Amino acid sequence: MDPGCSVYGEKLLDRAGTEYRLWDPFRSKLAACIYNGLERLPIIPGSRVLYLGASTGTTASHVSDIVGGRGAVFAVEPAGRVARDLLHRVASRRPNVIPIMQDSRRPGEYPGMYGAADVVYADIAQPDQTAMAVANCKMYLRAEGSLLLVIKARSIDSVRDPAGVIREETAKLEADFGISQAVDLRTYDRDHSLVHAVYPG
Amino acid sequence: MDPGCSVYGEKLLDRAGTEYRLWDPFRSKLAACIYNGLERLPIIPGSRVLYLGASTGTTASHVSDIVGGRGAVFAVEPAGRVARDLLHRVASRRPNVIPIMQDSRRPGEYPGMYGAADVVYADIAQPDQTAMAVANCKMYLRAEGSLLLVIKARSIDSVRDPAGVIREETAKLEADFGISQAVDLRTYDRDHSLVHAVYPG
Amino acid sequence: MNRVVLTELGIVVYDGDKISNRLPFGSPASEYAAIQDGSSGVPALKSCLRGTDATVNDRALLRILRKASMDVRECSEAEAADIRSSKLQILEEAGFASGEDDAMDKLRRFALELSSFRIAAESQSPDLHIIQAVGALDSLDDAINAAASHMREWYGLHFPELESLADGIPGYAGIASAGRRDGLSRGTFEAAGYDARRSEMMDLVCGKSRGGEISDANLRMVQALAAEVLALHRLRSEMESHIDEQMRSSAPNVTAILGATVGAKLLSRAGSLRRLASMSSSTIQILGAEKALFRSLKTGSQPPKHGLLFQHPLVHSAPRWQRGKVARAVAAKAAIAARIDYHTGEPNGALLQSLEARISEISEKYKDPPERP
Amino acid sequence: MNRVVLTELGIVVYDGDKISNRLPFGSPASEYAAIQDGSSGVPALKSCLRGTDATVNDRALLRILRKASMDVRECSEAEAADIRSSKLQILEEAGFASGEDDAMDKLRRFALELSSFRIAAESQSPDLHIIQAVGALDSLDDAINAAASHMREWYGLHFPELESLADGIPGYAGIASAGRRDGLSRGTFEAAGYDARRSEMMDLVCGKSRGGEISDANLRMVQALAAEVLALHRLRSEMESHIDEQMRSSAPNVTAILGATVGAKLLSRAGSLRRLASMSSSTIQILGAEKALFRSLKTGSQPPKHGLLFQHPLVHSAPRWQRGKVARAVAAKAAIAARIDYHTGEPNGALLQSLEARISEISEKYKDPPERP
Repeated sequence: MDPGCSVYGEKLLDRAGTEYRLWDPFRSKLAACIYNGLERLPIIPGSRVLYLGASTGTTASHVSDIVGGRGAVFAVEPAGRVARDLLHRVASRRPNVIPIMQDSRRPGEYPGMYGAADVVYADIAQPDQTAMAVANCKMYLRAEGSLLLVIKARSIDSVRDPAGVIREETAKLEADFGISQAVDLRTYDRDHSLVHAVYPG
Repeated sequence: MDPGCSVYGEKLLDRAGTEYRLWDPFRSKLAACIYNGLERLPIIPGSRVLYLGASTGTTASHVSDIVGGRGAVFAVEPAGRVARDLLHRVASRRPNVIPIMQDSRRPGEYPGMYGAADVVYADIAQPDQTAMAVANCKMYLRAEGSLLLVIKARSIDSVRDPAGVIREETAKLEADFGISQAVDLRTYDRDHSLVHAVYPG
Repeated sequence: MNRVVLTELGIVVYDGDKISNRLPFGSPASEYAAIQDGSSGVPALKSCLRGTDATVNDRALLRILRKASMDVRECSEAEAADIRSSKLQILEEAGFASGEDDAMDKLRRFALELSSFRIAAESQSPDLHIIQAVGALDSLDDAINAAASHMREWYGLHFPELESLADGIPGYAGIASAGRRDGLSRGTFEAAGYDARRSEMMDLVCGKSRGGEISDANLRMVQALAAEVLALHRLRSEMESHIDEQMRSSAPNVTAILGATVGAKLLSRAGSLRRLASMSSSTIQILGAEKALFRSLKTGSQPPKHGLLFQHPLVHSAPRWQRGKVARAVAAKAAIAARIDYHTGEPNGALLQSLEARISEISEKYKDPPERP
Repeated sequence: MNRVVLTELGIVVYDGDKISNRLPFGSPASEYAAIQDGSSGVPALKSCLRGTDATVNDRALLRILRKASMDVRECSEAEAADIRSSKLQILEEAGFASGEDDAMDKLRRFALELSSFRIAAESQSPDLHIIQAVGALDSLDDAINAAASHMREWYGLHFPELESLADGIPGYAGIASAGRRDGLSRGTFEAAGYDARRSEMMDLVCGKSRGGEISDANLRMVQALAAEVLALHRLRSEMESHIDEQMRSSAPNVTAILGATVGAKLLSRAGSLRRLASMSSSTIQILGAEKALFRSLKTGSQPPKHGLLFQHPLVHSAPRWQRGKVARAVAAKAAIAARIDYHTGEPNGALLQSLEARISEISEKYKDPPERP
């Protein structure tokens, strides 16, 4: 979506006249998840993705490439230095990225957001990350839409056994979602998992 | 020789009205040598000792105690911060210590030195330490006097095997001295030996 | 019943299902932001609504209208959801955009501009400046200690006896600035801040000093170094006062519970007031002890009882066996204090009282050390 | 033939075995020291010896008498040994002491006083001051870098775009001192030392900056910090010039071979010029690489080829395979240079020439890299 521009130092390749960007699983958890066997990626061309915790936009830029011109990435990150990079290096250069400088705990206050999302992608390192993601889904995720939730064990409880933490967080989703798959991001990120859950609506 | 005053933090003990000072083998190589089995200590009450490399006076103060009021310690150390401590904390407080602020390579220029020495004690960390000690002995050591020479392997050659260095230095003495004993200062000082050699005169 | 709908591109007023008023924004991001921070008066909207009651979908706009004594209340969650899902149609209906594509385009441009404002506003946030000041303070301390140590050693070549007599950095620097020994008098020492007795001792040793002479060139450099030490020392004091002032003004509750210094350091470790306010009290308790924490996780040993919080007088002056409990109590109140400061900034006296009560409780209940097993 | 005997307490002149003149010292240590450093004229002795020849037991006294064109030569080693062993009797005979005990007592007091003088004199030795300056220089560098880093981050909240454009510490500090963005102009940037093109770019981004506002209080602190950075920078330059000057004057040969900076660092590592002068050339070669040396001794790997010496342009700009040889050559000349500087302080141009010749030789002989095995 932004030819000629490398967002985080990734390699740009030209194949048969089209530019491709190398997607680094050590830099992007979504790539790591795919490498580690995600069965179905719900993000497709045309998808409208609500991205909580977009950070400097590394993964968001790849999502932008996938969803293409008919899709949209609503990138949520609180105002700050990190958000500044997201704004200058990704959002302002890609017509399908809408930056929303806000805390993900306040989904009712997302200026620039409109309509429902097909996918909510949440990568927030906070103790209450799961509750936050669920609240956003209830407000914006369409029926049969997907939640891709990154669970970082140490942010939730730095002392407990990670596997236990991940099980517990996944259990919190069962009330409202159908758990499709949980992928361990080992090799690329220690004590992280990405859970794909489907929202019945 | 200086009651009530601790030179380097050593403990002062009172036994039957006389003050004694604890002689620490980790701080004083002469003490270490005695601990490690020196058979005969040529320093006795009344000895006149030429002490090359007296440093801050730790060992010199104990030698001063041993030789007592009828003995003398000619403490040689080049002018500098270390010599300042020797002067203020040991020499000025002990009537039997004569400070000589000079490089041991210039034995002809020891203002304050007089007569011959019964013992030359040399603890100088220099590559030419042995030659230095021998020159001083030839000028000041009386016949049948003793040389107590500390050999620090690393100062002489920092790369060679220490045992070999010590053997070689000891060999340099054989031309002019009878080797009485060589004591390894292990446990207290690594790669150091103290050689007791007797000067025929 | 009127329905006031604030959108990114303007305000729409509905009478039932019909649009009764449309108030587009000339500069959408600026005007929207002005409503969010309460600085806008929305006069046009107020005259539309005169004498009627209305529901409003945005809390900031609601506050502005309420302040003007208008009869308004928040719309229902159902209505808010409806607005969210039909945003594009509303914008087209209201004439703020020519069609859905145009609406999406305008919304994105709005988002870019508002984001830019918010980032700028965030970077003037007082807590960020406090964090900068704390970092600068630490570096100043390092610089002062290093420079003072060189100054003492260097001037000490000339006047070694001063080392043990002149404690304190500005005092020594004051003397060294004054030049050679032979130019120093009791007055110099007293001017440097030492009392009469100490000054007399210094004067005595000065006359009998065994230090060496110092050349003009070297003396000049030592005096320049001493002057620099004094300048750094002054700047450090100013920086500390500045931090104290700023903490009291922008984080009054954190300052009340932790004191300006410890509070500023915790703020610095957290990265911002927002982040500190989102931390659990157990995280705050060990902020600063991360190494010890990870070591305890690796080796299975006891986790640390306190991090930066140890610097709090209540914690380090408590008897050893009470410290963990005291740290926990302080951390709990600090977490609440941070949230109050982040959300409202209003001082709350009850917090400190409640903490003091808890500390007394701990010191009573655990008066005696635990028995050794 | 007269025999002149310099003792600690005075000068004795023997005619054969009889004492023909006795010249006691009023202040033994001072007068003895004055003879050693050549500042004494010994007029009384000179008149005693007028028209006669004599042997003298002390080289410093010999030099003084020779300068006055007196016919004197050094006494034999046998006589010197005799004087040393009968010192106490000589002192008693000459009436400088009342008996052997008195002589010993006076000698000790002499030794204490002379030692005090020598320590004082040593602490004014220029090399010690240079070492202090080198230490201060390093600390100043650390302080400047830390303070400048905070200054950039702090002012960067207000004017973030300046970070990538304003390289160099005094330049950035000059701009930050000037205050808020809206007060900056092309003139400010040029005054801070940037060229016309760069200043124009800065002016451009300044107008469109996305940084936040900065309060008066915070701005004041940032400006104070920037001012301090500039002051430290100035002091650093002065310190560097001072070291350069001092090195040229008190260690001209070391300076010629190593340059003032590397020379001063080696001096600092050695602890004094005396110590540097007593080091072997292989020790000098690896001064500064002690960690690497001990590691190689432990693990049996190759010892380091160079320590601080790597900072010498001749060493680090040589091709990799020549560096060990170059370092060895430089170290060899540096060792000689240190000895000359310690003993005479006279510059010796041949040293540098000889080093340059050797370097050319190395670069010719080993022009090509060694073949890989």
